[in-house]
Amino acid sequence: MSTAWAASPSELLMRAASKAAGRRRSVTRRRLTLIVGLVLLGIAILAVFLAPVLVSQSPTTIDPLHPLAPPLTPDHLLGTDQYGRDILARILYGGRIDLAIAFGATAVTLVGGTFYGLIAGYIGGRTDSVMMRVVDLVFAFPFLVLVIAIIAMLGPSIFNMFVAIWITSWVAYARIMRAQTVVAKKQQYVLAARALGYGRLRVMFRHILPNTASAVIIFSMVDAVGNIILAASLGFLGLGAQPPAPEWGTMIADGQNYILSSWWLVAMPGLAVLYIGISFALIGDGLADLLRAGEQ
Amino acid sequence: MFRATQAASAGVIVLALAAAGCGGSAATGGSSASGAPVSTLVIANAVKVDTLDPEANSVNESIWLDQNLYSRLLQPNATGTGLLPDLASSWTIAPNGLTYTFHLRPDAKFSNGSPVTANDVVFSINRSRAFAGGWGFLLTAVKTITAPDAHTVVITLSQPHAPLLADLAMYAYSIVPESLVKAQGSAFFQHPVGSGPFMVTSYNPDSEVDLARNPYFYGTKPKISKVRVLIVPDDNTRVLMLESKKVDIIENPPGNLVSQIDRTPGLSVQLYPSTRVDFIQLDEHFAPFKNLLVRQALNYAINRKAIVQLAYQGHATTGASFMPYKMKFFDSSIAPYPYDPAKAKQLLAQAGYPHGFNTFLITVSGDVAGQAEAIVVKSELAAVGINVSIQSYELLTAYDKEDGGHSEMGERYWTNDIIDPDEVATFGADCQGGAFAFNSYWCDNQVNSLVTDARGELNDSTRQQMYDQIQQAVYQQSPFIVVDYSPYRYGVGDWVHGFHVTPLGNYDLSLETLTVTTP
Amino acid sequence: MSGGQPAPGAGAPLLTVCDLRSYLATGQGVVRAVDGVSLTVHEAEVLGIVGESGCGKTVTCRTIMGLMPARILHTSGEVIYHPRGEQNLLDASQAQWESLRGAQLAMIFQDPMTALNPVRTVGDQLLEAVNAHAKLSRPEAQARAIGLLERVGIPAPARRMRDYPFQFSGGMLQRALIAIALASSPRLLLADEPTTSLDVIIQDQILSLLLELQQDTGMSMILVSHDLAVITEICDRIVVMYAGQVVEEGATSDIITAPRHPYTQALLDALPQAGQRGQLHSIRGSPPSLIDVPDGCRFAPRCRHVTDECRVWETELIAAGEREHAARCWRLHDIGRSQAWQGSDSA
Amino acid sequence: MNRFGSLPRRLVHLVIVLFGISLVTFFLLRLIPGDPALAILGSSYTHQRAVAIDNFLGLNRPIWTQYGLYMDRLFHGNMGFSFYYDEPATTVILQHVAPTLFLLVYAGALAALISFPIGFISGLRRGGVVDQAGRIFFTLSFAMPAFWLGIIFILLFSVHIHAFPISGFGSGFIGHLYYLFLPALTIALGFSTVLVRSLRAATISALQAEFVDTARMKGIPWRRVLWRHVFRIAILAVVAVYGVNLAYLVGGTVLVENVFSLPGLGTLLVDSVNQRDYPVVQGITLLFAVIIVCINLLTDMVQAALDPRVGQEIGT
Repeated sequence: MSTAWAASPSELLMRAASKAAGRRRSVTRRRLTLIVGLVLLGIAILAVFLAPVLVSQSPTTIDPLHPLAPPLTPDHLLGTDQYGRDILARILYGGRIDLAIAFGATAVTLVGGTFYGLIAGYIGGRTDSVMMRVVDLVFAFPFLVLVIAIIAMLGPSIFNMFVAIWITSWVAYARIMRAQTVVAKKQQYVLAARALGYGRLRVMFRHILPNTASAVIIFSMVDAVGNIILAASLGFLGLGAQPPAPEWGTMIADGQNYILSSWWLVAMPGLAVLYIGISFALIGDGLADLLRAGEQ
Repeated sequence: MFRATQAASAGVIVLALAAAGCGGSAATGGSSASGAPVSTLVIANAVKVDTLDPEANSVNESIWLDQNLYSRLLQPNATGTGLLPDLASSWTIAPNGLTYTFHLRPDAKFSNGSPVTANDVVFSINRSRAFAGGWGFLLTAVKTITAPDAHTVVITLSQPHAPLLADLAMYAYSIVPESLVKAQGSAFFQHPVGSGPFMVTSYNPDSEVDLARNPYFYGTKPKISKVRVLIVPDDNTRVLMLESKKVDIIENPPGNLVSQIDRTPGLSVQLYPSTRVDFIQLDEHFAPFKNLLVRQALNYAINRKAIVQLAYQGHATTGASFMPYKMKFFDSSIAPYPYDPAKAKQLLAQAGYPHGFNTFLITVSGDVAGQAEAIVVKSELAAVGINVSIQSYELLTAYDKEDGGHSEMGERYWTNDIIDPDEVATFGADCQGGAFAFNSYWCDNQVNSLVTDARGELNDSTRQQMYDQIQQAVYQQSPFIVVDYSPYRYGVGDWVHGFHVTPLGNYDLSLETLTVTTP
Repeated sequence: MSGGQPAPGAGAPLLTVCDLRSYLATGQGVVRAVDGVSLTVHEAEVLGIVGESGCGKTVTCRTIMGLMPARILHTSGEVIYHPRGEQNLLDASQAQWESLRGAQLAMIFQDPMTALNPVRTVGDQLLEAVNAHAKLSRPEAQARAIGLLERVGIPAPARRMRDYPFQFSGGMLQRALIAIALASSPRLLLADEPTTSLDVIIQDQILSLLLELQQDTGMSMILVSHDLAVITEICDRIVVMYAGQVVEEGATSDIITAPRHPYTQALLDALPQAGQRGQLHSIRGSPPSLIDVPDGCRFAPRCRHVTDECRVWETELIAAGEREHAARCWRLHDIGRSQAWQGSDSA
Repeated sequence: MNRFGSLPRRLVHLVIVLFGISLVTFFLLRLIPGDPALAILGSSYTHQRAVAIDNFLGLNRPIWTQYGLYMDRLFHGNMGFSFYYDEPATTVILQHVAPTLFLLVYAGALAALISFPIGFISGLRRGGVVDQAGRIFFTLSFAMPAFWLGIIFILLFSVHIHAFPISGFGSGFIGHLYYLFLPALTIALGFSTVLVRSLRAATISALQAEFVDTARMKGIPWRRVLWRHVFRIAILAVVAVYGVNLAYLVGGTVLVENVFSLPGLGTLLVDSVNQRDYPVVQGITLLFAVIIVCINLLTDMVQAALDPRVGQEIGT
């Protein structure tokens, strides 16, 4: 399950309370974590798109003669799965789907949730209350029932997995953004902008959004990893990518049945998820330091 | 999907698991058969118990558990091909086959000591017949059930019904005490009183059900005094529990771990022939499947051996007749279609599909064996030009799509509930039988009448010929593709002696004679 | 408000700071915030430290209190608190600092809004100070706290004890902070620009309160401000700081009547006088960067009497009159004492 | 100033949310293909038997009358009869509540136990050993799917070291603590990542706040300043994050429950959805909703208790 990281009003007030000078860590140190994260992610994206060059086997041809071959067998660097398909090929080609999930799913929920939260927070009053009840409803709804229902109705496919994630994950962003907007609304710079007679939209998008976007962006890094693990959970429930399409989550889900006899079926895609998780975490940390330093 | 018997899925850190990769290293020293006798047997089931009410059971594991608690008029024998006396020590059938008289054992008692009377039998059978959506349809031919005295039950029929004895041996017609059930209603089944070899001492359906020996049991007194049935849905967890000797028997270990368990000293995987028939349903609403030549082409295009190898690691038998292979009247002379892609292509051309066609195969997600079968079928049919797209759905969504008459190919399986072939023939061969011949919508009036006649035929040899004809016709017409017969799999410790599962899946007989020693 | 005391109290020296240096590490390089500051505070004396922002006065105060920011790179020199003998406070142990702070030395800060913990009641934080150095029973501590609040002029003190900082105005908060500082009756109170963030009327009330408390308790006080008017009103002696150094010190009357360092003179000229018409005087240029400090006198780039030697020679404090009046300008005597209070020419 | 003045309004919100959820669940379930009769009859499905079952379960009535009946019964606290278990839905759910609630509270406590010290120390000594090690460890534990971590724990601690049981719920409080340690730890590790990070950031900010200097100026020992000022306000920021993530967990324990064979609400929910056991699914959904909304309410209350400034905003 992906986790939400909401910055509460109290943390923001406290941050305003601490007027001390910027931290001692030099700026280059902060940027280092961001750079390392981006480099790792870049390598992953490159490897995924150069998959046909890097590995000759196709990810879907089965080879019943030697299934479950251990890693380092000739021309199967990471071994083969239960149907004799090359695991390295499946990881590289599967990466396309999973990176799409990490970016595609998260981007939509980020944008959707942020706008929703911004509007709810800024308008306030009854509309805010109604909009937040909708958020509470989706939030309180057991995520599993919603996902199973959506995929059962639309049929299991990668796109429908996106839809399931879109429908369930925007709520966290809306909640964070609303909390930020409610606080930002009272800050001087917003009052000043309104005093100058700027339109409501301009105040929201040109003034409040840039100053509050950091928490949401930082959270989206965390959420991106969460979405990949979500794919694993959907694969686990059998609702993930359809066979024979390679996708890390479903590979982990299927691999778990072979965990005691051939551990590499689960380990390899798991490491791929870990790799992406680490790179996103580093980017998240780097961004957090930079954006937070900028905000103080 | 979250199928009861299939494992959950998880990733793993390489280093942490390297040690475990070398198989069950956890087994403690080999145990000699002469270990001290133990009085408790521990079984780990994969699926939770739905209810202990025999008329409402729909989960295999619960059904097999019930058989230990209740007895019936008759019970299937160990090989599943005949019937043994149970509550009815003897029975007589009138020459016209319309009146059956059962003589009950005078010494039969419920686990609370009260005697089992004919009224209990009549009440139990009528109760199950009346249950909405239950098994009443098997006894439509029954006119009256009466209890002239405390130890005699007379059943009269409106027309000859050969499978009657087999029907009465079915779990749904287990005998329950009339007075208690009427008094307690559904609460009775939280701590039921039956006349079987064991009785329930503690019951929580999701984690553990404990049984103890029924002191008043009239049959052979079981050697073990307690049975603990644990519910452990995760396949790997069950295997680990067996390897660390925390349980004596585990149900349905995953196919890929069978060889690993066999390699472990002191453990083995027992394969018990079952009445399960795995087949691929063909819906004749889809034009190509209306054509017999296409259906036969499909039979030749599929390599059943490859499926058995990949899906069941070789532990299954390639399928021929649509009837389960370990039951009465099974026609062993029918041989599975040989794997002959060339012939398949030729048949397709004859049928007017030289370039094949596109179709889709519905599978149940999370069913490991099913996924393997689907992938083999897809690649083999592609070789003959038929492009199959695999659609995997959560269990009931898959069934819903397959039953609604708007599917094309679908992975299904059948299991018997009674040892008589009438049930499988009605569901699989008779299009008016209620299931449209396994949802193929294939209809052959000659076969339909054969099925109805066989139901009323009391002479076994003529009945055998009838069922042979039915099996031949279904084999020729092939309304669906019979793939294989897959056995029950149980992981058993060698310190358990005498555990046996009948083709219908119940193991209550063996529990009466089974012994356990220290691992 | 009446003028400062005519003559500095003749009390014994309470605290001496000798050649204090404090360098900070920042992203751009090492900032020599305090570069050799020496000053002395006598018993019952009000010493004023005045200078533009960034001249090192706050760092000096914090160093005296041992509250240096984490980014301190290097600290040297001596801070002697005479009642505790000749031990250099800079080497004091944690325990020694804790026994000094509150009981002997106390401090109030510039922005009262952020100087109190927002999530704990003012009473709680006051009681914490009261109990820091005294073993009092709960009622005694409560009474003492309420007394302190009354003493600093907060109405309905008993009720206000239960309120939170965000329910106080700026002025009231500063009064509460003063109460906290005086909780263990310290002998020296450092006030780091206590009124800068307050409006003028409240500012005047706080300053007169501080003076009144100082006279009652006889404690010494160091008042730091960039506002010369505030300093001249209250302080007995004045230290003028510029670019991390003391450029002039002396009794208030001497500094006002005969400022000897061009910077002090310019500061006095810049003071607007009641009824003054026409152009206000200001000092051209801006304070030098404390990272690559220029040679010679640090005020040279902005000094009206600058000579070539000024850009080469740097001098120590030179005696410039009675009552230890001194200034850091070797052309001291050439400029002479004639620069009366109403300097004639503009900058 | 009554800080919880807005409680009645929050309760009204709770009722609205619950009504919304019961409406959505009721209709959503019926949109999922496959009906309860299919689940009960399985491979021996015939149309006649299905119709008999539908009549018995009252599924043949028009949908709006079914909804009306359901809401009326719900109003009287009767959630209907489980199709699968042949028992009232409420009893079925109550049998499964204990493991899940116990697991949630246990995981929440473990997460706090793990992340509060580590997060605080990481904030105090930035770049120190605890900070670096914590950062690496928690990034790894976050990127690992929970059920994968669970299997590893079983392999390490149950199979090889025999320290903990493989599955089950145990009996008695101590039994539960012992049996549920591994599952709770599995959940707690993933959960702690977020807590450590936010506590660390909050501690760093708190250390730079001026009121810390005021506190030090009073001469009270540094340890007490840390505890009563720095930790007190830092923990505040974590309360909100803790609440949000705990609420998120409520529906998510099924994966861990399955690996450790815990008969909890999560497993029951998934099984019931598979079985199309409408009454049980609807009951669990409402129960989850109540738990989640209560957790949110509790979080806001704790926050209001700790931070008076937030008190006024509770109403929205």
